[in-house]
Order: sequence, then structure tokens, then C-alpha cells
Amino acid sequence: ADDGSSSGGRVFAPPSVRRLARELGVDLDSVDGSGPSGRVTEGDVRAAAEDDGDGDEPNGPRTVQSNGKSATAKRDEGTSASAAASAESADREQTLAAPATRALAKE
Amino acid sequence: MVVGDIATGTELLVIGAGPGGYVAAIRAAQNGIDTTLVEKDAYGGTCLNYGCIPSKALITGANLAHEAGNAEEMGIHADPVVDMSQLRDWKSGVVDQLTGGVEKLCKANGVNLVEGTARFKDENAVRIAHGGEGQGSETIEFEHCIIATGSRVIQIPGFDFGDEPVWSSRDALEADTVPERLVVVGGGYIGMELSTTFAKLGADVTVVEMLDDILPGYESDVARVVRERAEDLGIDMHFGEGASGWRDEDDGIMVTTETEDGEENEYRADKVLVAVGRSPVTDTMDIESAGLEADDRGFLSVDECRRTDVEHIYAVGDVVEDTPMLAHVASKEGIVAAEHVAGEPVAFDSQAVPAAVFTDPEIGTVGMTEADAEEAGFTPVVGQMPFRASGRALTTNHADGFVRVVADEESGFVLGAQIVGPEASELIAELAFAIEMGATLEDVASTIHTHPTLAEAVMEAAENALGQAIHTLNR
Amino acid sequence: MVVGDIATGTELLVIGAGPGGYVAAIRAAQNGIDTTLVEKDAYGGTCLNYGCIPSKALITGANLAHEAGNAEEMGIHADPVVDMSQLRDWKSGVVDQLTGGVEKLCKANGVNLVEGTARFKDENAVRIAHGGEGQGSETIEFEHCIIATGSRVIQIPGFDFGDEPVWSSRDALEADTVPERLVVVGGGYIGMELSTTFAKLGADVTVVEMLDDILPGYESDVARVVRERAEDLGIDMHFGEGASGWRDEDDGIMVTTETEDGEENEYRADKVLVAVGRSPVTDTMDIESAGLEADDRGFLSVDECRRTDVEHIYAVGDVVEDTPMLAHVASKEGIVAAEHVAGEPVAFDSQAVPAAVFTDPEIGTVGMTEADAEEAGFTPVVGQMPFRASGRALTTNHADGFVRVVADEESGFVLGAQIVGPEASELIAELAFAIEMGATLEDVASTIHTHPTLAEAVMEAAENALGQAIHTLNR
Ligand SMILES: Cc1cc2nc3c(=O)[nH]c(=O)nc-3n(C[C@H](O)[C@H](O)[C@H](O)COP(=O)(O)OP(=O)(O)OC[C@H]3O[C@@H](n4cnc5c(N)ncnc54)[C@H](O)[C@@H]3O)c2cc1C
Ligand SMILES: Cc1cc2nc3c(=O)[nH]c(=O)nc-3n(C[C@H](O)[C@H](O)[C@H](O)COP(=O)(O)OP(=O)(O)OC[C@H]3O[C@@H](n4cnc5c(N)ncnc54)[C@H](O)[C@@H]3O)c2cc1C
Repeated sequence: ADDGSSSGGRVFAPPSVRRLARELGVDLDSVDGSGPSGRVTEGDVRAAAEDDGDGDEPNGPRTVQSNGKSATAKRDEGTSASAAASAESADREQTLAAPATRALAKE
Repeated sequence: MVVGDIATGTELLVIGAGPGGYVAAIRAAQNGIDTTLVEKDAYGGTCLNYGCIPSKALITGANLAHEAGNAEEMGIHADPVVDMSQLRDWKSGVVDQLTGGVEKLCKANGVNLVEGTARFKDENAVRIAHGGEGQGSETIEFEHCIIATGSRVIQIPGFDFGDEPVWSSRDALEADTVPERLVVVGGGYIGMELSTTFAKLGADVTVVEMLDDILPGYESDVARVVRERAEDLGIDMHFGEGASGWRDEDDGIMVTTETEDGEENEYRADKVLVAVGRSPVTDTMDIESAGLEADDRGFLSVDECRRTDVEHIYAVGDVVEDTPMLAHVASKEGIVAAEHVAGEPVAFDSQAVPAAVFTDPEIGTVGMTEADAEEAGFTPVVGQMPFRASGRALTTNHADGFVRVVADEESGFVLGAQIVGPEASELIAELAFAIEMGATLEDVASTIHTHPTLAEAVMEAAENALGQAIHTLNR
Repeated sequence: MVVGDIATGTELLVIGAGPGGYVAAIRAAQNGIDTTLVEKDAYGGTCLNYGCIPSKALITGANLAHEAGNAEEMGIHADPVVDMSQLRDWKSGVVDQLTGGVEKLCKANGVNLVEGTARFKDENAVRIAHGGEGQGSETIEFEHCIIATGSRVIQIPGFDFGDEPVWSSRDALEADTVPERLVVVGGGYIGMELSTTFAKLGADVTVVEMLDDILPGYESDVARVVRERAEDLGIDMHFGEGASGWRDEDDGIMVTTETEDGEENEYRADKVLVAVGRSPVTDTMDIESAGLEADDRGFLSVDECRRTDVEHIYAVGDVVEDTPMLAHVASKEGIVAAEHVAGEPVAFDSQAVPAAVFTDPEIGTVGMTEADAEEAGFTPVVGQMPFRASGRALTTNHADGFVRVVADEESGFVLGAQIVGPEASELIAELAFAIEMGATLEDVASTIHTHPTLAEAVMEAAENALGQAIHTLNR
């Protein structure tokens, strides 16, 4: 994993992962990325959220009801998902991993 | 018709229906927010009516006519005649189709549309003046507001857009004849796009630019490809000269310029296009009444959710400080603001903003240059692929330019890209996406790219940065 | 000149200098492997000499002439005349430039080049027969070998490519006049690319296809866009008919076809192009001597590193079973094989292989269709964006077609994409990359895409799949 210093202090993570971090109140700067060169994955963010304990306040905006659904509530189902479900999504993450990730796995 | 003042309320009021405002309004409505969109002129704003869309339509026509007329080496013999007023009408048809589409899409998503000019009454209300005499006005109260009033063209001393020979970009896009001689003041992207267009349509074009190259802000090897092509097209470029005025002549006009050390030059012309920039429209709607203040150039400062200093009032698009004045930036900011109003965990956190210039050839850039990367503390590695080594580029007969990828040497993360060449505006998309994804050079290099395509050059530039390009020599 | 048989040795022998072989040879040499490349005909193989490159060059010429001659609505009035032999010469110039480049690149990277035809002597040696009488032969011993001998056109009963009116794709690409009437046997991608080209150049084109639509293998709504445009171009398409033979007539030839229930039809023509497929070249180099056996159609089976059953002999490109017969697949396989020889931890593990068809409009596809995704056990969600709602498409006057993105509903992972429309071949690159990266719909949708570009339609298709497209209605 990358210590961040070589990367100009920037965190490398896909948009969906950045959004998830905001949702779960995870500070991306403090996450150790498990992807190639320290890229932060969805799994890393979820793990960081678990480590922080479940009671964390998301640093995102207030939750409003829209179309009868709450954006934060939608995502909360994801966080409280069973261990089995997250294992499954980790599997998928591996099979659908990026070229550099697959190369890493082979080495 | 309503005369007098009646008050209505809305959860979200969006002021301005350009790519910032209409996109924000649609997205907010999609999120179940009761949304009202006010526009004083035309749906689609500058971009659809007087900017991106009409300029690109004319460029298509100019390119087709010019290419077909200059393809003898390919065995194509043609002498195209362009009927400029027909070309203009076609362009207007495209604009109408799109602006009509915007209106329909707003309605279909449930946005309330109001025509008129908005001015703030206070922090929670605007007064809307409807166009025309005696059309009255109405007050709209809002919980949230998004300011998306865009920008207007900058006028310079000595050139009044009210005068017939003085063109703004908007006038140029409305032209129904091609001037014989056109002087273009300003070698920025709008100036160069229009210079190229009119040169291809047959005008004798002279560009006058204060700085020492066209396309300030772009690296010199990128600008050079466009400058050399402009020279081939017969465009006469003068650097280090500022336009000082113009006067009528027997035959057309005379445009005068001045160098820094006071030397004067004169250029004969029929029209003079002034394209020196745009400034934000924040001075015509009493923002002070809402407790807002613009900076000295008129921009509004915002936080990462696009909130102004007044928390429930957002600003997006050309009025926003620090982000580039581009349509796709306006739209992204509009989406962020709208989703934030709806309570989504969003931020304007894009790692890189792509930009395109539709000159000949096109330019597409995103993220950091090599110099930027160094400045940001990276040790950059750079890979390049010239289009003259691309099979697809040669088969399209457009092989000038190159793809350059900038990455962090140690981690391999892609940090930026500069493309100048055919379809550069499209090709930059993959690299913008790569940067957003936190992708490495290896990710780009080992993805199969279809043969024969220009996109292969993107892959090869990444391979070149890794020292393993196939179709160009590695350093 | 060497006459007689001398033996030399090489670490890696690559047979065939097409996009599979020359790319493998260059990459192996880059990795420090002593590499020899044998080619019997022309550097660049089918692709550069008789396939991808010349066909795309002619398409460029045909498109330009046709578009310029049909742009009255844009105010462009032209009556282009195409000098076919000049167009052909220009095309040949492009080919020469690229094949010359391949030769130079091989040399610059240190590949030993040998001209001649290779046949296996045993598992570790080939004999090279040099072209021409009395040129002798040589034996080359190798540690590793990569077979990249490509494919040849399939001939059908009743049509002998030796006969002057019977064209293979290669003959069509060498034509120096446009036949007045052309019958094309086979509505696959090569048949349709050439039908479109010749129709635009002025031929009366008739396509005869055994199956019930053009472009078998593509979804019907994708094929339909191309079929309808082909109809507009005056191409006459007949389905469910197989070509049975031809005969000379007073004026040209008569091509006869037969339907499944024995009905016969006749089409007058000047030339008949047979484009029914290609078969691997594995029957002319004594592969048995190396202990190899091809399947009944002539293909070689390989493992994920492209090794055949004989461990130190690899096969790449059109000779390989199961992967599509495409140039970029050949190149990727060549890279994998070369790097494997060099001891790198590689595999042909691409998640999806993009493919393009350069018809009017173009097609670009990658990965799974909705049906594929269902079959693979995903619950697919699909998003679509029609080009007629794209500002950029309208300004280019090419607004037929759409972008479709297929994803897994639960995870959002992008699984596939189908694009038919302008620059589809280029636009597919971003989605191929997205699939390789394991990106989600949200990743694509929230990446800023430059305005106005066709690539925005990719973003909007992803947004549509998420139920939040701006410029098209969501389901
Ligand atoms: C010639 C030209 C070419 C361009 N080409 C490109 C290009 O290729 N790509 C690109 O990304 N950008 C391009 N741009 C820039 C692009 O047009 C702007 O960045 C974009 O339009 C900004 O969007 P916006 O929504 O912020 O503002 P605008 O599009 O300017 O829209 C603002 C809207 O607000 C309305 N309005 C203002 N005040 C009020 C009020 N008080 N009440 C009600 N309504 C009000 C205006 O009438 C207007 O419709 C070009 C610009 C020009 C001039
Ligand atoms: C008209 C047409 C258009 C096409 N368009 C496209 C397209 O747009 N995109 C795309 O991806 N694909 C396209 N293809 C397919 C593409 O050309 C092939 O997939 C590609 O060339 C395969 O590469 P290869 O290296 O496997 O074989 P080839 O390119 O066929 O090269 C094999 C080489 O091996 C040589 N050789 C054979 N036997 C021996 C021997 N015993 N000793 C020495 N040398 C030998 C041959 O002379 C030849 O040069 C097209 C094909 C055709 C015919």
C-alpha cells in the first residue's frame, strides 16, 4: 500500500467509492487503499466504516425524504448487510478487478 | 396574463436555464423537489443558443466544405459552394431542436417554468419581471435557490457591439454572409474556433492576440499544432498586439492595434470579431438583497457543495469563482447543487475537468500537465504517441498531433492528458474517466482497444510511458 | 544471396508478421528475448495490407465524397467526382507508410527479420523457403515459437476468385474503377462495410445474405439502424438466399441465388464480391511435424497464456480457436504470448473484447448484451441514450443510433455496451475500459464528460440505467 507521500497527498479512489466514503462518514485520507498503488476500493471504505463503529455520524448533508425514499437510508441497508453479502461483493470485486489489480494478483 | 404582483412559493428556485440551471432543475425535480426555473431569454442559455452548439454546427459545415474541396490527393474532386444563409438556417434548426428539447425535458420531469427576469427581494424571495411592457411581475418565495445566470461577453474600449462591423461571437454565429476580410481580436479558444471556421468558409482571417501565442493556457507544443494548421489555412496571426480601435474606410473598415512599446499597426477588414473573454452575470439581480457579494470580477465563491456564503443559496456555472467557464462544469455543478438540496451525500469532488477546443485539429485536455504534476509534488512520467504513427489517423487523412499521458512515476496513477489531433474532444473521455477511477498506466495500457481506432493512441501513450509502446519508439 | 541450407538459432521464432506476429515480436525483443520474425508476403499481414487499413481508407474517401454531395440542407453545394484510381493510390500510400513503419519498428526494437515461408521440421526447428526460384532455404532452430499465420478468405462453390468478375475483399480493395452494379454475397461486417463504401462511390449494390438479417451476431435493434441507412443509400438487400453461381451475360454477369425452399433468383451485376468469412491458415506449414493438430475447422486451441498443446509453441491471432478474428485480439494475444515467453506473470484475461464495424453509422460493442448478462446469471439493468438527443450528434448532422449500457442491477458493475452511431468505434473505448476497471454505472455517470461531445451520450446512458438521465426520459 501507498503511504500517500508519493502521491502528492491525493487519494486515488473511484467516484462511487468517494461518494460512499462521504455517506459512511469515512475520511478517505485515513484509509489504507488495498488496490494497486494504494487505490482505495469500496471494500476498504466499508471496512474503515466498520472499524470506526456503527454509530458514526455521516459527514454528509441532512437526510431528507424525497420520493418517499431517503438517500441515506438507501445506503444504510448496504452497511448493515450481512457478512455473507459483503463476502459476495468482495468476490465480485475480485473477478471484476482492474487490469493492474489482476496483474498484482498473479505476481 | 397576470398583471400586478402575486406571490407563489417553491422549494427550489433556479435562476437561469443554461446548462447549469436547466440540468440542476431537472435533477432536483427527479429527486422529488418542487422546482421552479426562471429564464429571461431562451432555454439552454448561452451554450445552446449562442455558444457551444451553434459554433460546433458551423464548424461541421465549414469542415465538410473545406475538406471536400481539398481532397484531390484522395481522388475527390469537388468545388463546394457554401450558401452561408442556408448553413445558418440549418444551424438554427439544430439549436431550435435542442432548446425545444430542453423545455420538454424540464416539463416532463415536472419542473415549473417561468419566463422573466429574476431579482432578489430578500434572502428568500425574488421578484420576476416578465418581458414586455405591462407584463407585470410576480414574487416567488423559495426555500433554496440556485443562481445559474451565466456570463456575458466582455466589451473592450474602442469596440462597441452595437456597431454593425463589430461582432461578438454571437453576431459571428448569426452571420448570413462570409465577410471577405475578418479581423479576430483574441486568440483564445472562441477566437480560434471562429477564425478557423471563417477561414475555411473563405474569409481572409487575421488574428490579433496580446500574448505571444494562441490558446494561452495550453502548452506550447499543443498550441503549435493548431497554430501551424491555422497558418496552412492562411490565417495571419499577430502576437503582442492589443486592438485599440477601428474606423470606417471607403472599402470596409480599418482595425488599429498597438504593441506594448506603442507601435501601431493597421489591418483592413470588413468585420472585426472581438473575443477576449466573458464575465459573470451577477450584477443585474440585486444579490445584495439576498446578503450575497461577488468578488471584484463578479464571481461568487462557493463551497464543495456549491453553497454560497448564504447557506441555502447555491451558485453554479459561469458565475462560480475558480472553476473553468465551461458548459459541462456548469452541468456538473448544477447536479451537485441539486442533489445536495435533495439531501444526497454529494460534493464537487471531480479529480479533473476535461476541456476541448474545436479547432483544426481539436484539442482535448484533462488534469495535470507535466509541469503541474511536478508542482504538485509528483515525480511525473510522460508517454506520448504521435497520430502519424496511428493507422486509424492515417486512414482518416488527419494525422497531425499526438496523445500525451502524464502519470506519477512511482505509483503509475494517471494524472493528466493532453491530446491534440483528430477527435481529441472525444478521446479525452477515456482518460478523464481513468483519472476519476484512480487508474494506473498499466490499467490503460492493458485494456484492449479496438483496431483501427484513434483510441489505440491513448493506449500506446500509456505504453510509451511504461517504456513499452509498440508503434512508437520508447525513450 | 544464400543458396543451400544453413542452420541458425533463435530464442523465439514468430511465424507471420500480421498484427499478432509483429506485435509479439516487438514486445519479446523489448523484453530482451532474441527474436526472429518470418513473413512470406508483406509486413503487417492481412490487416495492414488487405484488411482493416485499406478498407478504412476507402471508407474515408467514400464518406467524404458522399457527404459533401448530399449536404444541401447545410447549404453545401458540391458535386464531387471521385477518381477511383487516385483514391486507390492514396490508400496504397497509407498502407505503404504503415507497413514500412512496421518493418522499421521491428528493426529498431532489435527483431531479426527473415523473408520466406516457414514449415515445421520438428518441434524445435522450421525450414524457411525463400521466395523465388533458386533462392534456397534455411533452417531456424528455436526455443519458443509463436504461430501467427492468420487467415485466408473462404471460397464458396461456384465462385472462383481466379475469375475476373469474382472479387474477394482484397480484390475489392484494389479496384481502380467503381463497378456499375455490384452483388455482395454475405451481409457480415466485411460485406456491409464494402457494400456501403461502393454504394457511396456510386455503385448499384445488392446484398445477398443467407440468414434473415445483415450483421449476424449483432442485436436486431443495432443491425436495424445500419440496415435502414443502407436502404437509404439504395442498397438492395435480400435475405434467406444463398449464392449458387454466376454466368457471363452480354452486358456483365448474372449472379444466381437459391432460397432454402429451392426458389431461384438472378441479379445482374458487373462484379460479385464474395465475403462469407475467413478460415485459419494452419494447413500449409506441417504443424504435425511439431506435434500439433488443428481442430476440424483449422483452429489451434490454446491455454490462457496462448500456449498450444506443445508447451513451448504458442499461437495467436486468427488461428486461435474461440477468440474473435480481430486485429486487436491478435495483438493482445501476441503481447501475452511474448511476455509469457519472457517470464512475465501474464494471461489473456481481458474481461471483454471490444469490436467495431465501420458501416454507416458505425457499430461499437463490448462485453455482454442484456441477454448475455441474463444468461450469465446477472439481473441486468439497461440504460440507453439516443443520439438524436445529443447536442454533439445533431451538430455533426449524424444523429442516428444510440448508446446502450448493460450493468448488473445490484452491484452496478458495467457488463457490456452496444453503440450504433457516429464514432461508435471510438466511443466504445471508454466502456471497454470501464469493464476492465470493474467500474460501476455510478462511476461512469459521475465522471465529467466534455460538452459538446458524443461521449456525453455514454454518460447519459449510464445515468439512464440509474433512472436519472437529463437529456432522455427515464423509464
Ligand atoms: C461562442 C462560444 C462557444 C462556446 N463553446 C463551448 C464549448 O464548446 N464547450 C463548453 O463547455 N463551453 C463552451 N462555451 C461556454 C459555455 O457556453 C458556458 O460555459 C455555459 O453556457 C455556462 O452555463 P451557465 O448555465 O453557467 O450559463 P449560461 O449558459 O450563460 O446561462 C445563463 C442563463 O441565465 C439567464 N439569466 C441571466 N440572468 C437572469 C435573471 N436575472 N433572470 C432570469 N434568467 C437570467 C440567461 O438568459 C441565460 O439563459 C462557449 C461559449 C461561447 C460564447
Ligand atoms: C477486408 C477486411 C477488413 C478487416 N477489418 C478489420 C477491422 O476493421 N478490425 C479488425 O480488428 N480486424 C479486421 N479484419 C480482420 C483482421 O485483418 C485480422 O483479424 C488480423 O489481420 C489477424 O491478424 P493475424 O496476425 O492473426 O493474421 P494476419 O494479419 O492474417 O497475418 C498473418 C501473416 O502470416 C503470414 N504467413 C502465413 N503463413 C506463413 C508461413 N508459413 N510463413 C511465413 N509467413 C506466413 C501471412 O503472409 C500474413 O502476413 C479485417 C479483415 C479483412 C479481410
